[in-house]
Amino acid sequence: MAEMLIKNGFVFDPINRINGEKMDIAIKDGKIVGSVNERRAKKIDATGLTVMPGGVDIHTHIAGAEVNTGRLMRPEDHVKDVVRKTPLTRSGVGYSIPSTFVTGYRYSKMGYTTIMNPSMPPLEAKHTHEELNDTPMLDKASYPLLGDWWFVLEYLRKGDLTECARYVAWMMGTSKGYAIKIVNPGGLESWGFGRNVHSIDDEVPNFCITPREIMCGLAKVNKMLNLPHTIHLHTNNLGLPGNYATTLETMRALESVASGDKPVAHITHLQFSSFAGDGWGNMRSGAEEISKYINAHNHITFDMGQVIFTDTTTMTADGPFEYTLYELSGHKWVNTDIETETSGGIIPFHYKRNNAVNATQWSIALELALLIEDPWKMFLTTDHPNGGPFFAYPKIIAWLSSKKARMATLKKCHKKAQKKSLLPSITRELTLYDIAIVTRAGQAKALGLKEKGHLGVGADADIAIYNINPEKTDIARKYKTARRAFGNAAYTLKDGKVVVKDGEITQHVDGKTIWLDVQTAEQVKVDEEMKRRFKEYWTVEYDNYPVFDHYVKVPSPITVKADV
Amino acid sequence: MITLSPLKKFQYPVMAECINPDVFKGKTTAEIAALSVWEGNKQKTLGDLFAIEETAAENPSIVINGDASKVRRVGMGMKNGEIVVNGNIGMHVGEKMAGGKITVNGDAGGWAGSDMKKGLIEIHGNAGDYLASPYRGSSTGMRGGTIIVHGNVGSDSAVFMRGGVIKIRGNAGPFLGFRMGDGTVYVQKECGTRVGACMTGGKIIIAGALQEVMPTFTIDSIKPKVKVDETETAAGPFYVFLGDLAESGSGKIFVSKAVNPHLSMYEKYL
Amino acid sequence: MVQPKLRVTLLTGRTIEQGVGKEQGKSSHGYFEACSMVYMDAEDMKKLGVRNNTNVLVTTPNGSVVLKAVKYTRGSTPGLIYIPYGPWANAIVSDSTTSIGMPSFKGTPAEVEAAPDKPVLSMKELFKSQFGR
Amino acid sequence: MSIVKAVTCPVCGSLCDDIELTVENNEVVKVKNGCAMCESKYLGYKSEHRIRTPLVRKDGKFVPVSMDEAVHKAAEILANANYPILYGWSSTNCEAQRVGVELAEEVGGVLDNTAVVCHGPSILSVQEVGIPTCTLGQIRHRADLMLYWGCDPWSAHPRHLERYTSFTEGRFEDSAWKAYLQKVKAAAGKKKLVSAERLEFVKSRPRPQTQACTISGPPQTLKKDGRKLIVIDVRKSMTAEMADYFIQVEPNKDYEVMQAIRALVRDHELDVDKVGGIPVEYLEEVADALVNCNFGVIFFGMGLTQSAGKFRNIDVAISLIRDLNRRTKFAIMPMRGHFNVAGANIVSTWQSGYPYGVDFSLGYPRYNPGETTCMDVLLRGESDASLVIAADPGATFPKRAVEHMVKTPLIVIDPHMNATAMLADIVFPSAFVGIEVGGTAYRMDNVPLPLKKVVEPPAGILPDEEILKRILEEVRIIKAQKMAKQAEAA
Repeated sequence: MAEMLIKNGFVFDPINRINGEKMDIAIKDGKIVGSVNERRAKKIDATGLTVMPGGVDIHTHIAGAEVNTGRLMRPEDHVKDVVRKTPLTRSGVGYSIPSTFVTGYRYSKMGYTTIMNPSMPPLEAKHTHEELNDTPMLDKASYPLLGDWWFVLEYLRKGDLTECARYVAWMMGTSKGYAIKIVNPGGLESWGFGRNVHSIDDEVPNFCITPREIMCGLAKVNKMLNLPHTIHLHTNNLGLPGNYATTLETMRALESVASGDKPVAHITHLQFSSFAGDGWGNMRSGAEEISKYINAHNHITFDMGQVIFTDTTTMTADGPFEYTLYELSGHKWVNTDIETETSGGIIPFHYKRNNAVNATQWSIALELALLIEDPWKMFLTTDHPNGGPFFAYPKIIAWLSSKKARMATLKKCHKKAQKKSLLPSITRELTLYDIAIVTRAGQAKALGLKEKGHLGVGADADIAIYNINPEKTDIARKYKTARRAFGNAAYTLKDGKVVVKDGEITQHVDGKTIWLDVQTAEQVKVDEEMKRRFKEYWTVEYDNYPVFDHYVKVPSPITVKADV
Repeated sequence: MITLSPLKKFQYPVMAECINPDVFKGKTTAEIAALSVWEGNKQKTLGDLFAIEETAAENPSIVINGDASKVRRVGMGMKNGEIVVNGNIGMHVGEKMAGGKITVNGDAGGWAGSDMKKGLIEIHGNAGDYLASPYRGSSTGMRGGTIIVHGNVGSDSAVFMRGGVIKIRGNAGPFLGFRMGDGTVYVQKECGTRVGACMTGGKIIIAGALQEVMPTFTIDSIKPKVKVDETETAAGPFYVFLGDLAESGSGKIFVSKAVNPHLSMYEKYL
Repeated sequence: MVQPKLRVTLLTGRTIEQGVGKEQGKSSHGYFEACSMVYMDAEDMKKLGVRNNTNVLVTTPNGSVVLKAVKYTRGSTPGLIYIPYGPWANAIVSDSTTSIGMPSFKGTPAEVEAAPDKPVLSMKELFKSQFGR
Repeated sequence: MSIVKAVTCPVCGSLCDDIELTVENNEVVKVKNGCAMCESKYLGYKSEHRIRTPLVRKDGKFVPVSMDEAVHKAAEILANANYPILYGWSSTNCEAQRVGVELAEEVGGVLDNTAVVCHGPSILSVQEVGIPTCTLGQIRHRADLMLYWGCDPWSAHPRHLERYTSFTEGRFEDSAWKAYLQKVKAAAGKKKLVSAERLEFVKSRPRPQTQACTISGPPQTLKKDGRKLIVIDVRKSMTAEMADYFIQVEPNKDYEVMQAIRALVRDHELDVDKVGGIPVEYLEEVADALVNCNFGVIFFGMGLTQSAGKFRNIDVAISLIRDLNRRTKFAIMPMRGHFNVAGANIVSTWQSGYPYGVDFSLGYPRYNPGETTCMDVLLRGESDASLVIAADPGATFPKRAVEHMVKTPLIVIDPHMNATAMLADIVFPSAFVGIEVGGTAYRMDNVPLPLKKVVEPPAGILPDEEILKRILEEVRIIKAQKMAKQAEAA
C-alpha cells in the first residue's frame, strides 16, 4: 500500500517533545508509522526544511448559515479577490468570507489540515454540514450552540444536571457536533426581546437563571459526559470596554468546577474580552490583569482572536454585540435569531491602524499571547473572519516570533494606542517549537484529538513542510521569510497524500467530518411527550430535525463513554 | 494614437479592460493586438476582435470607431491619456477611473464612471443605469472627477456619491443621488421620482420638471441661483429642500420654481 | 363608433387558483382558467360596458392580449387591473428591468377596452402567435 | 397502504413539514394537513401532463429519443456554447443545485435562479443595508405585531398564519385566533345591524363602507389583546380581510409611504398631508403601533419587489426595521415563493460567493444583477443556448425574453410538460422532487428541511441530480475530445 518517507527534515513535534531534530517521518496508508520499506516508499526530500504536524485551528467560522449570509451580503468583498477554475480545482471567491472550495484550498496552502467551525445553531446544522462537505482538503468539526438552548436553561434551572447531560449528549449526536459552545450565556435568550445581560449574575428574563449558573452547569455537564474538549466559551460583555472584569469573574466562577490541572473551559478570542477602561474614549488593554490570572491558574485555555488591519466581516452568535457594532458603525447589519436556541449577527468591519481602539485591540491579543507564559494554554486564531481573515496567520506568526516585526507594525499605529501598548516592554519571541504548539500541538491537545497535532506513530499523516531552515534562518530577524514560508507550504500532506506543493494545490481531496457519539447509560426518551414538547418549542417536526447520516460525506464519529 | 475598429457585430459580451491608455503606452501594435480579451466564455486577443491601426498623432491616445455597445470595461482604472469612442460603448466605461479623459460620441451602457475618482467622462448620447454608482454592496460611489452627459441618464445614478460633479443636460431617471453623501448633480431637464432618497449630504440641482419631492424632504428657502462648479452657475429661482429626514440627512435639492408651479404649496411653510 | 378605452394601472400577481393550477400542470384546464383572466373594478367595468365574464382587450406598450374580465369583489380598486401570473400576463408586462434583472410586473400603465367578440387564446395558440412554436 | 408522516411539502417557501400522506400501490391517495396547493401537487403529480420520455424537436415536432441521445445532444450544445444560460433551480433539491453550479462553471455559463424575478431585489438590498431577521419560530413565540406588506399569504403561502404567525400558540404570545373569531362575530353582528337598518330604511342612501381603511375612509381598529395583524397593500386581499388594520396604498407609492413612516419613527414632522393617498395621521398611528410593540415583524412580497422602486422598496423596509430596533425588537422577512428558491441562493452562495445571476464566462464567478442576470442577458440577446430546470420561464418571463430563449437551442428538465418544455428543443423528464426523490430544501427563513421520497418515480425517469451529472460528465468528455483534436492539429 501507499508508503512514503519524509527524509531529513527539521522536525518540530512538541507533543512528542521533538524540537527541531533532523529525522525521517514514515507514512503508511495515511498514518504515521515507525518505519517503511525505504526502497518502495515514495520519498520527499525535506533537507533544510521545517516539518510540523498539519495545522489545527480551534476556532474559525468557515461554514454554515451565518457564514453564508455573510458571503451573500458582501459582493464588494468578493469582487476584489476572485479565484479561477483550474483543471484540478473549483473556482470561487476569497477575501474575508471565502467560498467553501477556496476556504479549503487556502487553509491547505498554509499547511493546515484540521479546522473547528465553532458556531452551529442545531436547527440549521444540516446547512453547516452541507457546506463542510463542500469544504475540501480539511478534516473538520463543529460546535453546536447550547448556552441559550431552552432545554439547557430549564434543566439547569431545575438543578437536574443528569437530565441536562442526557440532552446535551443527544444533541451532539443529533446535530453531529463536537463540543459545547456557549456564547454570551443568557444574553442571547434575552436578545429575543431586544435585551441583554450585563454581568454573570444578571437574571435571564422569563427563565430565572444567571450566566454563572449556565456556564458552571454546562462545565459540569461537560465533565460528566467526558467530552474530549472543554466548554468553548465566548464571554458575557464581549467587545465592551471594561469587560476584562467580567472575564476575570467568569474564570473565577469556573474554578468551582476545576479539579487538578485539567482545563475546564476554553475562552475563545480572548482579545475581545480583555478591554479595560470605562468607555471607548479611555478604552485600554486589560491583558496584564488577565494574563496574571491565567499564569496563576490551570483551568483555562484560550485563543487569541488577533485583529488584522484590513476590511473584514464580523459574525457571531452574540446578536446583541453585533447590534452594538451596528450602533457604532451604521454599517449594513444582519441579525438572525434562531428559535429556542440562539441568535446571530453580522457586520462588515474595517480595522484601521490609525484608529486608537482598533490598534489597541491589535496590541491586546499579542500582549496576551506573549504575557501568558505557558504556550499550551494559548492558541493562534483571528476568530476568522471576526478579527481578520485566516490567511493572515503568517503575519501573526511573525509578530509572535519577532519583536522586530511587531514593533514595525506598532510604529504605524495610532499614537494613543502606541503609548498605551505593553508591547515595547515585552521581549519574548516564540520559537518554531512554540509556534508548533500554538498552531497545532496545543490546539489538538485542547481538543482531545489524539490523532492530530503530532507526528508520533499512529497519528494521522497530516503534515506541513515549510521552507525554513532553522539552522540558517533566525525567524526573529528574518520575519518576512517566515511569513512567506508559513503562507505557502512547501508541502502539505493530508492523510499521507501530497495535496500542496510549493504553495499550489496538487490534488483536490475531501476531508473527514468529525463528531461525537456520546454514549450515556440512559438515553433521552423519544416518546409522544418529547415530540409534543418539540412541536411546542420548534416549528419543525421532530422527525425532520436531526442531521441524518447522509448529510456527512466522509463520516468520522468518535465514541465517548459518559459517566451518566 | 491607436485606432480600434470592431471586426464584426458582437453578440456576446466582450471584456476589454486592456483598452486603456496606460496599458497601451509603450507597446507596439503587435503587442497591443496580443492583449487578452474575453468574448463570451472564450479567451481571445484584441487583434482577434478589432482592426488595430497606429497613427503618429499624440492625442487622443485611443480611438474606437464603430459599434462597441457590447464591449465592456473600456478605460477601466485609467489614469492618463484620452479615449474617444465614435459610436456606442458598453457597460463599465471609465469604471474606477483615476485620471485622463473619455469622450463617447454615442450612448454609454450602465455603470459608466462607476467608482470614479478623478478625470473627465463626456458622453454625447445617453447613459445607461447606475451612472457613477458603485458596485453591488459597496457604499462608496463616485469620489471625484467630472461626468457630463448630453443626453438622458437611466435610473439609480450618482448612488452613494461622495464627491465630484455630474452634469446631465437631458433627463434623469428615478433614484438619482440615492444615499448620496457629497458632491453635486445638475439635471437640466426632467428628473425622475425619488430623487435624493436617503441622501445625507451633497446637492442635486434640477432645472427642469420634477413630479414630486419625497415626502421626507422639508422646504428650507428660495434661492435665486446656485453654483454647480467653478465654471457653471444655474439660474433660478430654486426651491431648496432639505433631507432626507428618514436618514436625518442634510442633503440639498434645488428645484426650479418657474418650471414646477405645483410645488408652490410648500411656500406656506416658509 | 369609437370603442371606449380606460387607462389603468396593471398589476400581475399570484392568486390561489393560479397556484393550484400550476401544480396541476401548465397545460391543465385549471391553469388556463386561472390565468387567462383579469380582475377589474366593478365601476370600471360599468364604464366600459363590460359584463362579468366577458372578454376585454388589454394593451400596453409591450403588446396586447384578450382576457376574460372578472369583477373584483373584495373592496374597490378603481383604475387598477390585476392579471394572475402566466403567459397571458407576460404578453403585455413591461420588460424594463432597470438593470436589476427584474421586469416591471406590477404598476405599469395599460389600456382596457371591451372585446366581446375576440377569443381568449389557449396557451398553445398564444405561443404559436408569439414564437411560432 | 401506508401512512407517511412529517413529510415536507414541496410547493411554497413555507415548507410545511407536517404533511401526512397515504400511499397506496406506489401512489399518493390522500393528503392530510396540506393547503389547496399542497393537495393539488400531491394528487396531481401523476397527471396526463407528465412527460414520459426524453424528447427532441425534429422538424418542429417532438420525437421520443433515448436518454443517452438526449444527454449527448444537450451536452454538445452546452459544451460548444459561447455564452449559455442555466436558469431555474428553485423547485429542485440542493443536491441538484450543487451539480448545477459545477455544470455552469464547466461550460462557462450564466447561472441564475428564479430569485431574479422574485426576491432577487430583496437580496440586492440586503447587500446594501443588511437584514435584521429571525427564524419563524421566534415569531411564533414572541411577536405581538405582524405586518404583511405587499403580500397575500392567504393566496401564496396559505398556512403561513396558522403555522408561524397570527394564529399560533407561542411561549410568550398566544394565538390571535380567538380574537379573530370575536372580530368576525363583531363584524357579522355589525353586518346584521346594517342590513337590518337597510331593511328598515330601504330608500335611504347606502352607508359608506367602514370595513377597512381605504383611501377615503378612516381605519378600523378593533381592540383586542395579544397579537395584532396589519396588512398594507394596493388592494384588499384575502389576508387583508383578516387584519386588524388594513391600509390601502396607491400603486407604486409604497416607497414614499415607508420612507414617511421612517421619518415619523425618527420623530420628524412632514410638510405634506398625505403620502401615497394615506393621510399622515394614519401613518402616525402606524408608526406608534410599530414603536410600541414588544416584538414586531414585517413580511413582504412581490408587491414590493415587482412594483416601481423594486429593490429600493426593500431597502426602505429594511431601513425601517433598522430604525425600529433602536426603539424595540423588530424583524423582517421576505415571503419566498418556490419551495427551494432559498436553497438555490444558499447553494450558489457557498460555492461561488454569490446568490444568483452568477456569470462563469471568465472562469471565475462574477456577479452584477442587471448585467449577469439571465433576464437581462436574454433581453439583450446575448446568450446562445439555454438550460432550464425546475422553473418555467416560458410562463413567467416577459414575452421578449422568451422570444430570444426560443431563438437559441433550449434544453428543459422538468417532470411536467410546462410552458417552457412546450417551446424546447430537448426535453428531459425528471422525477418529482419531494415526492419521488428526497434531498434538502431551505425554508423562507433559511432553515434546512429534508424532503422525503414517498413513491417510486415512473420507470426510466431520473432525478434532476442524476440527469445533470450525466450531462456534466458528457460535457467533460466532449471538451476533452475537442482539446485532444486541437492539440493534434497544432
